[in-house]
Amino acid sequence: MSLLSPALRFDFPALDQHVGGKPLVYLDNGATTQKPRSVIDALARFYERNNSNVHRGLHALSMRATDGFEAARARAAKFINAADSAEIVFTRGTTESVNLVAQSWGSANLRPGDIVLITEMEHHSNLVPWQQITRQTGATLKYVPVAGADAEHGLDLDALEKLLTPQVKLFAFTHLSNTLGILNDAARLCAKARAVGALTLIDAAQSIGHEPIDVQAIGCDFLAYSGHKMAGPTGIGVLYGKRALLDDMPPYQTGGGMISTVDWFESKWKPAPERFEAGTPNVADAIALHAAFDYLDGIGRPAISDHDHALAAQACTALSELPGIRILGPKTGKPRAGLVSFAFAAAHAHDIVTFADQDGIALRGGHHCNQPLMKKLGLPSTTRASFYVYNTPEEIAVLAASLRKILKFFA
Amino acid sequence: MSLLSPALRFDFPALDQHVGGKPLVYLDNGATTQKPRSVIDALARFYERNNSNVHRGLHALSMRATDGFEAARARAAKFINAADSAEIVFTRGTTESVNLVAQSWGSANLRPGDIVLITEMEHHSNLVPWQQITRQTGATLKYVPVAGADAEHGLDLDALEKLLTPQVKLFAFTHLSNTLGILNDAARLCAKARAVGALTLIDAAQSIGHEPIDVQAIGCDFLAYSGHKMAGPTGIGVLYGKRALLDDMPPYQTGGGMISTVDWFESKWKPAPERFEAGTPNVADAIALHAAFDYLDGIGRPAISDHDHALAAQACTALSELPGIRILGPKTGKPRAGLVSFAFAAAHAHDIVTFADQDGIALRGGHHCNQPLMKKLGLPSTTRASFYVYNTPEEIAVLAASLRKILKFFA
Amino acid sequence: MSDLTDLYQAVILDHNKRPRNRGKLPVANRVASGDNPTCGDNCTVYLRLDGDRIAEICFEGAGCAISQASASLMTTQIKGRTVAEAEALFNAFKEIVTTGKAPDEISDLAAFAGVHAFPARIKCATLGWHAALDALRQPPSS
Amino acid sequence: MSDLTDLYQAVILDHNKRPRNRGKLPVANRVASGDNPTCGDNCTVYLRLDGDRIAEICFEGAGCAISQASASLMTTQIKGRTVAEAEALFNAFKEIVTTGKAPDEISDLAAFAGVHAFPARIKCATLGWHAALDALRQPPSS
Ligand SMILES: Cc1ncc(COP(=O)(O)O)c(C=O)c1O
Ligand SMILES: Cc1ncc(COP(=O)(O)O)c(C=O)c1O
Repeated sequence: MSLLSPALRFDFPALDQHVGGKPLVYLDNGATTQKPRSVIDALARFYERNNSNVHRGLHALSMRATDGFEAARARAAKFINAADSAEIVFTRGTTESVNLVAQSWGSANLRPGDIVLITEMEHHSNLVPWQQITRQTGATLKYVPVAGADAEHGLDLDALEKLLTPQVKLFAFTHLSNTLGILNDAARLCAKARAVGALTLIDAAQSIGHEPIDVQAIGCDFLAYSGHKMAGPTGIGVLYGKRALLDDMPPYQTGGGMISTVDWFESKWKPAPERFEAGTPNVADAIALHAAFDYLDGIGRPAISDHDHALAAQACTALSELPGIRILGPKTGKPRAGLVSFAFAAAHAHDIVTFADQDGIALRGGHHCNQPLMKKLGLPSTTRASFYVYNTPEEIAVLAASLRKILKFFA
Repeated sequence: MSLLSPALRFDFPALDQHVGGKPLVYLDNGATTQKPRSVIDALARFYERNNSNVHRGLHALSMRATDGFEAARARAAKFINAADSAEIVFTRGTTESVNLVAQSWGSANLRPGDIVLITEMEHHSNLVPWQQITRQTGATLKYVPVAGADAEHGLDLDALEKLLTPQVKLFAFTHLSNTLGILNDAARLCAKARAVGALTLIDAAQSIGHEPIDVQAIGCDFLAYSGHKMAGPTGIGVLYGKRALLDDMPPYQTGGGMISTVDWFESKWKPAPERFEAGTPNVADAIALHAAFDYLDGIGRPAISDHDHALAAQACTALSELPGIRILGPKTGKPRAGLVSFAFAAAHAHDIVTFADQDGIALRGGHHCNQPLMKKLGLPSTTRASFYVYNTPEEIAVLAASLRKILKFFA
Repeated sequence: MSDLTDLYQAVILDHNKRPRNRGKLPVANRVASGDNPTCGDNCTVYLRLDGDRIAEICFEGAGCAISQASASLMTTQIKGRTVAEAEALFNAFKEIVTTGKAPDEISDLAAFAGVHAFPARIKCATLGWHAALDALRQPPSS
Repeated sequence: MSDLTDLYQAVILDHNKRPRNRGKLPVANRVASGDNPTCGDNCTVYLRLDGDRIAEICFEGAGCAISQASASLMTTQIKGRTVAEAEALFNAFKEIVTTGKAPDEISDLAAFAGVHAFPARIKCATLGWHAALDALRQPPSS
């Protein structure tokens, strides 16, 4: 596993600053990544040259904006190897993408007796929407358990076998757990679900910018992600859905742009993806997301994955020497994706984050939108360090030294 | 009615370009406005310096991002004189704001027998969501008619009196019609609705960047608008709602950020506005919207309104001399807000827009998301010129000359 | 307006002003409509299919010069042709409006070659054709 | 770590390591809980109100040093006081953590003045206080 060139750092203007008098060590990439110059420039350039509304205009700027927006859609399709750009719906982010499927597909397809299966490691954004729609439709929500620390908190695959009955209409799971650092075998999980006739939705929020993803190879029906976690801007994300499914689903939001005809008391919808994009879309951020796809593919996603995994492994090794540390997920030395979350008896996550901030280190502490899982693991909160293309082994050394100092303070 | 300084034009980088060899004359402001340098810079600056996720972080960047996001909310409250920043919910735009109220408030409050009243001049985005929720709940949708051309296509206020019965639970109407150029008397309409106990929702998409708006003086319960139509970025908008109403409404989208506690089968929500902002919000664009509020208030909204109205009046006068023209809305010489839409028997709107584009003029042709109204008026489409702070009387002369040429071509 | 004289060729202006075969066709045994919801353009094609041959054809509708002229020209081109010939002509026409290149043997339809420079208008140019093809593929109406 | 020694004063570290009045209070006639959902911090306050006076008070909970130390210190400060006095103290405390300025007559609570430089932590510092005040305002439990 090899690391990326440290020169990548210079592509990201925000990294070139000091915090608390120390060079910024940004390790909060699980929450949101920094943006390369090319993405910021694409955004500014759109507003400086091509800004216009899309779809309905025939003048030069409007045609340029439409072309740019649709080129972003085609690029998004290519980024995950979707068969057709009509399978790409632009949303605000992962949360909206999941809500869209839960409400649109769920309200049309779920009945009492049906089961929606999710896992105990889901982020609230791939959990609460399923609570809501199962309650609304009378369907049942079930969880694939997360195993104990000995089993490295992986999904309990034996339990999954038993849970996957023909009543399961949809299996929604995270590709990469934002708390555990576990990368689930998405293709295998989808194959199992398909065997009982269940559809699959993958929450790719944490994986999209870090791991190669091919939706056709994985065989999922839906996939959701956010641009801001993959070097893109806030306010834009994607729902991938198989075309036949999307075309059969009722609209989610309604209004301009998604209708084919409107009469006083009746309206007809455009086909997907427009059907699911009511109102003026976030044109500028979609176009900036295009630049993010290009940036990441310029590095190469296998290389990014190697880099992130290598740093996480190094971090695990360095941190495992700290007194009283409890590291979640894969054991030190075992494969793990690009983040590590950990807890100490002696110091609470918030105190650690506040102290680390004084050393210029951006960490995240809390329940990471995994409240029920944290309760199950008996932890009120953890501290998380999450890595991206610009992080370096030197930064891990800074982190380890800072943590050591903090533990002394609270000892 | 006086005009703004033509020097304002230099604040908008996109205006400094040629289209078809001619200087750009951007008259498609009803679709989206151009953005001043200060807004573009605010966006870039956020990503260059302060980019981070909000709310849940304790490190420096996250605190800066949170402060910036919440300052934008407070500024949004001030912009419309809301009593409390908790009354400002950030959405993608007008369409999402209306959908939020229709689904959240509507599903909790509408029953068979209840009436939702809207008007015949609504944009699809303030029409189709009400078709949907009345159908879902068994409530009835009714329309306040638009009067004929003699009555300048205004709302039929006599009919409104009759329609406003105690069964009306909500009256939703546009503040400024995007096709007719009519500015409705929002305070008066809200008072009438209040008299029968109906709530009010104002679609301020067209008015927010053009007219002074004080929600407390108007007395509305909800108000919806988009940032991109008021010099702000795409992908961000606002729902204003009275606090007591918002706090009583069930969530719309669910997921991270809007929950107070999540258990396996039950969750509790934060109060408004967070309750309605599931997932990572569009932080950067909210912060850029802040710059747009400042920019517009720097000019002064009464001055902007004067400027836009004066240009529209000049355009009406100039265009009314064209052979066979039919101008919608207020008669030439009567007060009208900053847009004019018109039709010719001899030339279709799309041909006009295509021809005008060759003269560097950006116009919009079509049904303007008002299909049922256009059908009622017996027009398949109109051409619309809509004005903003940077437009000038010279541009109106360019428009009139171009239209004259086009009419000759098709004569 | 250099590009525009390419787009709005004399043939097109002529068909726009004096549309051929415009109106209802009482003896039609196939009818189909199409619309371009983003524009508000619409077109209804009535035709009488006699065996495999388009014996008569008319259209109605409203829309821009491109859509109306194209529908008008379309009726003159496919009247008397077989279904297969009409489909082949539509394919040739689509080629013309998307690439701007017209084969030598195609005459009047080549007037629409200028459309390729205005991608947003391709839908206008093909509106009538789509309605006609839909009509041809429908089961007979009585 | 200059600011941090302001934030994590000796008093706070001491209360965090050796919390006072920690645990359940079997004789409580008022109980209330608070949590800081964004953090996962929580605090439950048990107290026995004797007429208008806080006769006994205990707390339980988990969270950061600031929230736990603050809850602990709070119990020592309001025990034996009247409801009105407790409310006045809370107001003084809120003033300290938001402005960083402590009136002369207030001693231990002034240790939390450093919190004002960390606005995100104000909620931590007031968590136990909010629970206590909620408990005081509740109808008696039996
Ligand atoms: C009156 C009116 N309402 C609603 C909308 C919809 O706004 P958006 O597309 O930004 O959601 C528009 C603009 O298209 C409008 O003009
Ligand atoms: C695994 C996972 N799912 C979903 C989300 C929600 O993404 P967003 O907040 O961008 O909608 C996140 C990020 O917070 C995440 O880590």
